[in-house]
Amino acid sequence: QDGKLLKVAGIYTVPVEQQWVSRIHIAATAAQEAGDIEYTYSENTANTDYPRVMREYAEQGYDLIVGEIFGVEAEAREVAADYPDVAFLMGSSFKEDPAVPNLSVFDNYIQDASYLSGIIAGAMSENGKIGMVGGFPIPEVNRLMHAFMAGAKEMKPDMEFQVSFIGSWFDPPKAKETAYAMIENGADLLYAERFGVSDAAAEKGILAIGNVIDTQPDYPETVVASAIWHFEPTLNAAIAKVKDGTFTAEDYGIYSFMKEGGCSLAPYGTFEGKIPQEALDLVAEREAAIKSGEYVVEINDEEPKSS
Amino acid sequence: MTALRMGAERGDPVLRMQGITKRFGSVTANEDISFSLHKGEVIALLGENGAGKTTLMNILFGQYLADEGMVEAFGKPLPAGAPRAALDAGVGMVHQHFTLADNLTVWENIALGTQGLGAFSLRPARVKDKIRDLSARFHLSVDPDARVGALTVGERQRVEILKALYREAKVLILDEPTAVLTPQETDALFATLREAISMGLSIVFISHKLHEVMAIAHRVLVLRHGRLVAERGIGDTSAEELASIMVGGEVRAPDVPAMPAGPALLTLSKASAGVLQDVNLSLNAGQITGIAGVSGNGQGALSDLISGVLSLQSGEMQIAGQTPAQWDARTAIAHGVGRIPEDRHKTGTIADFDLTENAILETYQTDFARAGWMDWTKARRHTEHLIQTYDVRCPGPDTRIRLLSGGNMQKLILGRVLEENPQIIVANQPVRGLDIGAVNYVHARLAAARESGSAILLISEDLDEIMKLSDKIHVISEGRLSPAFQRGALTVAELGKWMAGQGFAHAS
Amino acid sequence: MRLEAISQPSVSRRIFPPMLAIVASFVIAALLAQIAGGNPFAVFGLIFKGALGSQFALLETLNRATPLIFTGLAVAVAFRAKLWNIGAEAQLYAGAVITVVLGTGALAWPAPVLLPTLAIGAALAGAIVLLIPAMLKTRFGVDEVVTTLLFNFIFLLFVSYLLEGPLKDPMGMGWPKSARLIPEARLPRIVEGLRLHWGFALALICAVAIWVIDRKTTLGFEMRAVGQNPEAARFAGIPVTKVILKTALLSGGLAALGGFSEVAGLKGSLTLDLSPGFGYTGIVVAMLALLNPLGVVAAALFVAIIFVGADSMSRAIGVPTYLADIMLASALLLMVLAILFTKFRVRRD
Amino acid sequence: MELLDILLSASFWAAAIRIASPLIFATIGELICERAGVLNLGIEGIMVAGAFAGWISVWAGLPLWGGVAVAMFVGMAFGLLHSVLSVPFGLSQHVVGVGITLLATSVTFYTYRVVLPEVSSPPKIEAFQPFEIPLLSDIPLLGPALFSQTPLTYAAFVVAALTAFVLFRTPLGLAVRAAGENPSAVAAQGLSVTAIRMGAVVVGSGLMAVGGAFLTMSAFDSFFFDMVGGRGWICIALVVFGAWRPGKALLGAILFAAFDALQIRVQQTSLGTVIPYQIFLMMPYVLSILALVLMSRSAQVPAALMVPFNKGTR
Ligand SMILES: Nc1ncnc2c1ncn2[C@@H]1O[C@H](COP(=O)(O)OP(=O)(O)OP(=O)(O)O)[C@@H](O)[C@H]1O
Ligand SMILES: Nc1ncnc2c1ncn2[C@@H]1O[C@H](COP(=O)(O)OP(=O)(O)OP(=O)(O)O)[C@@H](O)[C@H]1O
Ligand SMILES: [Mg+2]
Ligand SMILES: [Mg+2]
Repeated sequence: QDGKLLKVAGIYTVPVEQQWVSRIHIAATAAQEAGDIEYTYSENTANTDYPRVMREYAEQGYDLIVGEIFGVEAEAREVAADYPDVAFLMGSSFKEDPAVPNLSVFDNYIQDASYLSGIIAGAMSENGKIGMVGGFPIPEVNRLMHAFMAGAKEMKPDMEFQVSFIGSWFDPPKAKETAYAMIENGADLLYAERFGVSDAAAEKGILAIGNVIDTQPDYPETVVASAIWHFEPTLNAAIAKVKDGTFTAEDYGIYSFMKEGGCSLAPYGTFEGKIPQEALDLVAEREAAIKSGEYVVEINDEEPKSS
Repeated sequence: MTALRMGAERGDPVLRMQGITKRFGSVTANEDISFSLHKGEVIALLGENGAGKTTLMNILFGQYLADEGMVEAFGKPLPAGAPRAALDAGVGMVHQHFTLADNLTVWENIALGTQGLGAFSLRPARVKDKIRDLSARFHLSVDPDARVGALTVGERQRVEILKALYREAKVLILDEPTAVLTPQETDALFATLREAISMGLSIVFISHKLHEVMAIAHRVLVLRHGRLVAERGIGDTSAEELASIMVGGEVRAPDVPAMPAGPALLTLSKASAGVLQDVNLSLNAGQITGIAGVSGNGQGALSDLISGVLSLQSGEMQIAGQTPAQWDARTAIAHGVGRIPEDRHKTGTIADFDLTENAILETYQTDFARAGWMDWTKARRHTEHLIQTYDVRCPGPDTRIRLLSGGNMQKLILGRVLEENPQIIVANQPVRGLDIGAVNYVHARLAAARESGSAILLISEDLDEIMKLSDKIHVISEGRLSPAFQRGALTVAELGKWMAGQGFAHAS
Repeated sequence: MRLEAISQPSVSRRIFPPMLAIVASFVIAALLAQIAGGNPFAVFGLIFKGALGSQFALLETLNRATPLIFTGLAVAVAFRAKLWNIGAEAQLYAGAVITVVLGTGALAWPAPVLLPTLAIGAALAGAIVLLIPAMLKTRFGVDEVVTTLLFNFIFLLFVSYLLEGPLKDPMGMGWPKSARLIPEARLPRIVEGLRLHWGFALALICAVAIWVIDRKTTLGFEMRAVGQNPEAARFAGIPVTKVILKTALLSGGLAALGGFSEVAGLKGSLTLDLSPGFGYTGIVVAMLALLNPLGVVAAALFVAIIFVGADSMSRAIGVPTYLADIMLASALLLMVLAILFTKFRVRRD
Repeated sequence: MELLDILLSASFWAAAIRIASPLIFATIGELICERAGVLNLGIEGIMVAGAFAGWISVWAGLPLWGGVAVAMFVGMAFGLLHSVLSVPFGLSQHVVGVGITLLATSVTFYTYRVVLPEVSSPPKIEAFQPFEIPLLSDIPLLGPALFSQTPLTYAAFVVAALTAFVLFRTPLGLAVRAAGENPSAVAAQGLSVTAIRMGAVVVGSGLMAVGGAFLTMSAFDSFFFDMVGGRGWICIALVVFGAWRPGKALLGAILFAAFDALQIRVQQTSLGTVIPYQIFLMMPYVLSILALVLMSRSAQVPAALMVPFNKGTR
């Protein structure tokens, strides 16, 4: 679409502060700043309104619509079918459907990075007790928790895990309370799936591992490592395909894999030199193996339980 | 009484209303009314229901804003529409409908608004001391720590008066204070008022009971349709004259001669329910059975029991010789029991329903519906018929009943009951708060129902009413019922003894 | 200050205040749009266009209004009888739950049999959910404002449990959502290709039915009597407790039909975010309608138009879409005030 | 950890008090409104507005207590709007309340997005820190639970005590209670029902907003959408639970919070692996209803709650 900027719209069911969505938002904003696209978005859109908003953007002539259709899978596909000229790139737990060639799916498959962050956690936990606080046990959360747990067990096979879900995406005070309770119960390292967990760790002087976003700058003494998601490969691939007219139904999940640069372990930063070499070695070894395809981190979407 | 009369000295008026006019939409409630009140004087305000008495007093007290005219207290004009200013000027008002908070204590109700809102303490001890002091001085015995909700009507009245006295009111306005009082309580109230007058207070007194007016007032003002139509010194008039001025024509109380007993339509034997204990009662066709007694002695339970809203704990009730299998409001109505409840506002009617809906409240299912569908045309026709037959003055059957005066509300209830040709009628305080015209009308209707063979239970605290209408009389006291006395068998004094519970002592 | 009823409000008196309320809420929206850097003058036209400007927009608006009619009716019915049902949200979910329990294959019946069964089942479930607080009220005197409110939380957690447990779609990739309804359990669309479905028609039918019940049946008479004055109603022989319980059944059933309509008409499956607060908005809709069942339809449309229009407008001029909620809230508050002024005037005393 | 161990640990009670603090502010605020006869369903939205206002003003440079004051002021502004509509105009308290919640929430979110358009994680402030009261905090069990909290928690207790004092010991409190019992009684004693009710709603709303601010300035140190998460509705239940008495309401809030703290801990015991987590989350609500059933008979509802007062109509 020669010379004209690609028009991209984001539709999110939560505010853009939410970790998962923030990665999409940041990637799109960056693409806009780089001059690749023109970007606008609607946040906190209820699922009831979601298909309508999709249609509105489609009617307004947007070329690519990005978002999350976990709660409106079927309706979203209907909308896409009605607007065959618009490309839809949607977070979804389902696979692409050849019958709707203009809708592709993605999710944050960052289990690779989570697994590596688990290895570090396993090395840094002294007493072998790790606490994990999640929002809801949905697949993308479960998956990362399992990968993390698998990583931690690499270092301490009899590692104990405490798992809690707070029933909310946005209740930092509650997440913090839950984290406190885990610390009381002996955890010396926390997996910070939600905002609020690292705060409790920081206050009580224990360690935490970040998830999806890099939170070390906010908690330099606390967050050892973070498994971060990079939405850029996913978005850039889609933009390129829309531009050259090859956009078709695909699963973009792999663009979140470490191989594709879709996820990474954040730099150790303040913890440089404080992590046991043994763990660093294993991380380096596994990272290489993952990238080369020799090692595949297991994807397990079941709800994790305390051990 | 003469001593009291002498208390009325002339001099500068303590209170003056000048040219008061008040309109509510198209209704002129008060038109160019002027009068003044002097120190130690009692003025009675008379008038039919809806004549404008309460409105006038609400203007005086600052709760309504007059369209024209002004109010002066102790020579200074009162700012319009400010109860606070009226209170500060020494005007106290006991409203027709009490203004007490049931869940607060007596002393809290009295202290409310008397202290600066910035104060750090209510000083309960001081408040209570002052209340006890006033209670003693004015014969207004009441426990300052009691919760108002637990008090009898008479006690609440005392609290209302104490509220005014506590603020050292110089002028007391009493809007129908006796409508809800027993004769004993009324006597006590009068004693208090005399005490007040002797201390130099002035009083405006509203009542529909002419003998009370004659007993306590120095001067009488009569309102009709919002206008002041007559002013009389008490010595220059009579109850009969006042009644006819009020109504604008001659007033005749119905003559109700005693009748012999027909068959018993309802009997209670050793019935206990609520506070009632071992009550024996027989309601006979063609007779009015009167229940005399101080309120709160079981009248409510007795009428509720027969009305079907209270069930028997022990003993037996028979209707026309049969014991009904179950007993609730619907069954009672089906068995031909007509019920005139004590409180027409709370129990008798639904204020925001129109006349039609209120008229069919008890019979909508049996007479005005088929298979669950309402027949509103029929209901309306029925209501129009009631309005005509029972002389209910109202704009029409679609009027919300809250807009009717008490008398007209009562006529509708009367119609609702009588139109079903009830075998048995329970009339609990049927004329409370009504003007003389309405009182006579209700009495005449009850007498007519008796004539056509109904058995009527008349519950009243007004001994005159009981003695005038009843063929036989029971006295109720602490849930027990005296034996029946034929009309005229007992003197008022003897009745009083029974009411005080004396006869029962050796009866049991 | 005193409010005085106007006995015969003039036509202008009845029209002018509501108009002013709408204009005022547009002005508020325009000012806020300006603050956020949008073009304030585009506001009016864009709201109109977004809510009513095309067939698509119009049908979307009707769609948004549909669940609000159900919850609005549920609240109106209950509030008329002074049963303060704040729990339409829970009852709506109850209806949705039954719809997916029976409609995902458990009953493999043809649509003409299955759909009514689902609707009745849903209504019963909602009725039972409200029956519990109603019985706590009649039996123990527990305040139903609180119990129905708390039930919203409890029931939503229960739904969450169901969606992660017994009702979880085995084909749902682990996401907490129910299986999809079988085609026979779907309410057909009124216009092919657009989302408006027969749930909307059902809502209208319910509104008329409630109006008829209210005006023409003994039950309606009893419910109003109990609501206005339970003591007088009891004295007159109306079985007050029974009537309260019947009211609860009706109210809960209506809200639950909203859940049925959303799932069978719109979503096809149940997720935890089925309702963005329809139960609470239903309260506003009902009160805006002065508890009149037919008024509920108008009020629900009003709410939907403002919301859909303002939502679309805010997107079009590029300001945060929270503006839509602000506009809805201010329009609601101004409108209830305006309705007051069609009937009362302010006097000094 | 065994149940008994949990219940006997100071940290558990410290958590309960911490979780209860925002609830105490907001419950007392609601209680004041209801005592005067106004059901304030705006509570949820006012808490959101307070949470945002307090936090953003500290972020903008105000001292912490300055932020609390701003939050309170914003809450009072919404309270004023509520009271104008619900008191002199006598509009349905249900509509006004739900409307205020919607308005306060959306205005807050809108302002947030206009002020902070480009952040992906909201800025943090230096929040209130726990402050150990000398000597008292050394008492075993009680000390760490009660006396090692942030200043706002202490303030919550002071507010509850002060409210109880004002309501039951001062002429002002008597007037407020009477306005909720029978407004005609207040008017007949020369006081303005309108002024009293409006004042109560304004002050009560201010406290609700402080409850919200607790979340962003004491329980946490930044603001998120939806972080109030239904706490306001809980407070409405707590007022009833507390039978409209500040002391009982305070206990109710602590009890509710204790159940919350308990469910967090029990989720991590062996029970947590067999029982769905939703059951734990339900526990505080279910127990509240049970408690209401048990004590419903004794509760004394303000008789004029939700009844608008209009002079001259009847
Ligand atoms: N608030 C009001 N609004 C409209 N009209 C009113 C109002 N109050 C009184 N009225 C009108 O004023 C007239 C006088 O009423 P008011 O209450 O003063 O009568 P009253 O003499 O006290 O009667 P009663 O003996 O029954 O107490 C009534 O007929 C009524 O039409
Ligand atoms: N708000 C009002 N609007 C219209 N009319 C009113 C209003 N308030 C009172 N009235 C009128 O005032 C008159 C008297 O009212 P009031 O309350 O004094 O009745 P009442 O006859 O004394 O009844 P009761 O003694 O049983 O209370 C009635 O005719 C009634 O229509
Ligand atoms: Mg009067
Ligand atoms: Mg009267």
